[in-house]
Amino acid sequence: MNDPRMFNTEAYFRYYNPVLSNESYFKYWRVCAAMGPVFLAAFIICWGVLGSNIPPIPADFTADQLAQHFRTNYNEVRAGMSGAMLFGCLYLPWTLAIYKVMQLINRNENDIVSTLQMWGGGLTVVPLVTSSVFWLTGSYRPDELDPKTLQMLYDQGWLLIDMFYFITTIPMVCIGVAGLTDQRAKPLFPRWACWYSIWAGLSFLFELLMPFFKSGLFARQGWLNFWVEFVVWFAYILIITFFTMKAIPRLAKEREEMLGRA
Amino acid sequence: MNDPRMFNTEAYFRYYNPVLSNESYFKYWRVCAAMGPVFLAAFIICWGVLGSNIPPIPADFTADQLAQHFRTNYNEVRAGMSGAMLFGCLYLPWTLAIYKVMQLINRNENDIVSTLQMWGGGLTVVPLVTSSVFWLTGSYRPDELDPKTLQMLYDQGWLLIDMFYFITTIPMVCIGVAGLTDQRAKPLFPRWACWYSIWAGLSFLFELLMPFFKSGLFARQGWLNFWVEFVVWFAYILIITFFTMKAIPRLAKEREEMLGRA
Amino acid sequence: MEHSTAPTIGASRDQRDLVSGILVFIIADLIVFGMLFTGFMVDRSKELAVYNQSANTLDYHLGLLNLLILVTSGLCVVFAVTAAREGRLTALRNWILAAFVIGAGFGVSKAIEYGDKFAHDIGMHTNPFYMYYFALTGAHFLHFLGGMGALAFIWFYSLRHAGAPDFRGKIEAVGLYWHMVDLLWILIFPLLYVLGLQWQPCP
Amino acid sequence: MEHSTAPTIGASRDQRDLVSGILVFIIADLIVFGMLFTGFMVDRSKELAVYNQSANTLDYHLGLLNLLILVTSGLCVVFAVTAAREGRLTALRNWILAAFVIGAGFGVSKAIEYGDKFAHDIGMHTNPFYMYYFALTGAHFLHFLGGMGALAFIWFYSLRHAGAPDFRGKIEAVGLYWHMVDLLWILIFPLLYVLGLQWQPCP
Repeated sequence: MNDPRMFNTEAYFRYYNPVLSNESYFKYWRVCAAMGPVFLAAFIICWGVLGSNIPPIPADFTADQLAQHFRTNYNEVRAGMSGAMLFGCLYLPWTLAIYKVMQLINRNENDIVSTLQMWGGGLTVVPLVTSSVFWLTGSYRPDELDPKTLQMLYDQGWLLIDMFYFITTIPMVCIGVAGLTDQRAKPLFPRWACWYSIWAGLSFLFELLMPFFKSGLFARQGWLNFWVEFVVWFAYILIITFFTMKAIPRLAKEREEMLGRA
Repeated sequence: MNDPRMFNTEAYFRYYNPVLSNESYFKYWRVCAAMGPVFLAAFIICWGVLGSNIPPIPADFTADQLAQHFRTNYNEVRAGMSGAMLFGCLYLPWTLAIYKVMQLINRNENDIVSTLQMWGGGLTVVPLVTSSVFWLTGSYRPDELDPKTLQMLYDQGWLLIDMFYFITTIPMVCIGVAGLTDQRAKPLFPRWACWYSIWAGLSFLFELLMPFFKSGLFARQGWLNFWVEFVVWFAYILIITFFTMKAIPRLAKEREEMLGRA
Repeated sequence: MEHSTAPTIGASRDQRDLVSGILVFIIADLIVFGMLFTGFMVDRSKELAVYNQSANTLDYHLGLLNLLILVTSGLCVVFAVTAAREGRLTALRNWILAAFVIGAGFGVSKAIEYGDKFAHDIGMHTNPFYMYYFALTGAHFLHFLGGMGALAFIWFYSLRHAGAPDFRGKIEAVGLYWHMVDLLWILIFPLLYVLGLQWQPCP
Repeated sequence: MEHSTAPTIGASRDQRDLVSGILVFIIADLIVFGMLFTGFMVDRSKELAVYNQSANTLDYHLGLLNLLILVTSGLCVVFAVTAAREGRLTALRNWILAAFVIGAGFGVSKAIEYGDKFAHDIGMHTNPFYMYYFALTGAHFLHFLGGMGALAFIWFYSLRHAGAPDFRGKIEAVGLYWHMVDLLWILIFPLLYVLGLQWQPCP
């Protein structure tokens, strides 16, 4: 540390950027990180409750039962999907806040995993938002559409959001891997959170079985592929937000010390 | 070369980064590059063979013929699309490896083309994965869906994957353009590979005619718009992976020499 | 940057407590497997005949063989970890190699078993028992593959980095993981293979 | 960074062998056009009457005019490249300008021809002959536009960089490309315009 060359120069300029005050340096970081829980709350309300996706309409319902739902609750679904498509985009700023913190975890690492995290998280917006449009389409003219068409649209929304999981697995694994390289005495992301993140990402592989079942634990409404996997994902969002938030003041203090003695 | 100012400062810090050992600097590069062939093999098996997309079901099949296919092979299609949606995401790390190499091709060039490559390649994940959901939906309830609906779903998957080609053309042209600016006596990407990449990207323009035809060379199953274009794309993936892999140890050696005389 | 006390980011962790970290992974895994086992028992109680009948079609000799393979392989890893603690490098490597080679037998036996099922057109959709059968053994198989990868990794890693301060943590983490693979089979075996045998209780 | 022999990345390529590089582009293009020509001939043999009848509706005078235009324009480029080799800068620029202006005639004639077809409601779907007609001449037209862009580029480029060491390579690459555009028309013209005329052989 006594030798300036000890800095990874990339990280060096990330930290030691004397023109930027600490305030400017960390500006917007917290706002972006806070978008994670905002997204989660809004998504649970809009997509989950209003859109009747928590719990999902079972895959073994008949087309008529499903049509009944759309024809009764079309206004709730419209509102829910409009909200889900709006708030789903907040996954992006949240991802960016994590990216910023990840870049400073370990100055002896290159930025491959943080970049992959940003891309995977950014592209997660695609299934979150585009799957909603299928449900929204069903609720737009529920009386004119055939029950089988409504069923197809509802299926398609679920197949898209469930089966595009791997783009979300990539950032989850990346956060874990990057966090584990942390050399601090007290790491920014504790080891347990890193391992949880990796495990949670890999646990999504159970979704591979989802298209094969209409009922049981692997179906979209099944206890494993719905309740366990979505709770695991929601918990991941909260845990990572919490430690990202806690990391920001610590990084600010580190930088201040560094600037002070430069 | 004898004047340090001869370095583009950005490139200077990319290379001359004394804290990072060469091992750390190039960590994960090879793994990411290897995801290209992994993606290709998995995509051919899952999307192509299991999903009956190599060769495609002809566009001039009747709806009943197409429905027959879905109603017989639904389990293969489900498995294939589940795999395609997982492995399609590997286009992202592969793109990142190329991006890293491209940044070091020519230190007197800015990073516009490499950044465009990253964005185009990253967004290529979208058509690769989302088109699969249409085929998956068709295979989810093949007996309940109308043959015309199955036909529409199958058409839509093909129209999406074929007609979103330009997002893949952008990185192909960018790799070629960046590779041609290489000042090395033996360029990282040989000139022929660069010109092939540019040509291959532009050759996708034939897809412009795909929506107009149900049979013949321009249809989705046509010899030009399917066999030629997909082989051209697959070959591009292999060629670029090969030279990316070969570039990494050369860049490592260059960097070592540079650090040695710093 | 003159002489100064290093800020926190400079402090290197000598003990990378991989072990306590990987426990989270293992516990999360065991919770989900525990849920699957419970789901199996609950669903089984509803259709006892189907489950028992299907279970009888499984070859419990193969299941038992797999149990022995994994326990033996797990034992080799125990010896490897002990050797690592005592600094006996060659012994460590040989025990890891033994664990890997014996473990490979599990892959062979599983391939035979799956091949036999597919040859009889038995799949996940045959009945609920087989859904659980393929889900549990399949998920376990993926864990097994991960474990084999970890054994291979630690063997190659020991060639160059056996002296590194974090090596002990790494090998213990791999050992713990391998014991979990082992333990899961100890739970899967009686549930899938033995319960259905409907042994009569001794008089 | 004291005086030192430059490492490989510093070595500047005096001869940027653009020429050999662009040959890959040209060869790939010719392969695909070759496939299209073969496809045309194969499909034509199945419906000879339709193809010949449609071919007779084309104005082969326009096709021949286009041939002359492109060959003349190509000749100007040959003179331009020669001038570049001999260092005659003004001549070079004038020849490029001539190639461009003459080449522009091809665009005019093609616009007239396409306009006439559309006015008669003839499109790609009229029959297989017209599918090939529009595909081949359309793909060729895109190549022509690219070539015109390249001519314009090299003319402006010569204003400032004619002395650059890589200028020769660039102008030769442009020349090669323009000859390909030329050559393609020499192949397209007989296939589309002439074959259908069904000239009787001389007695």
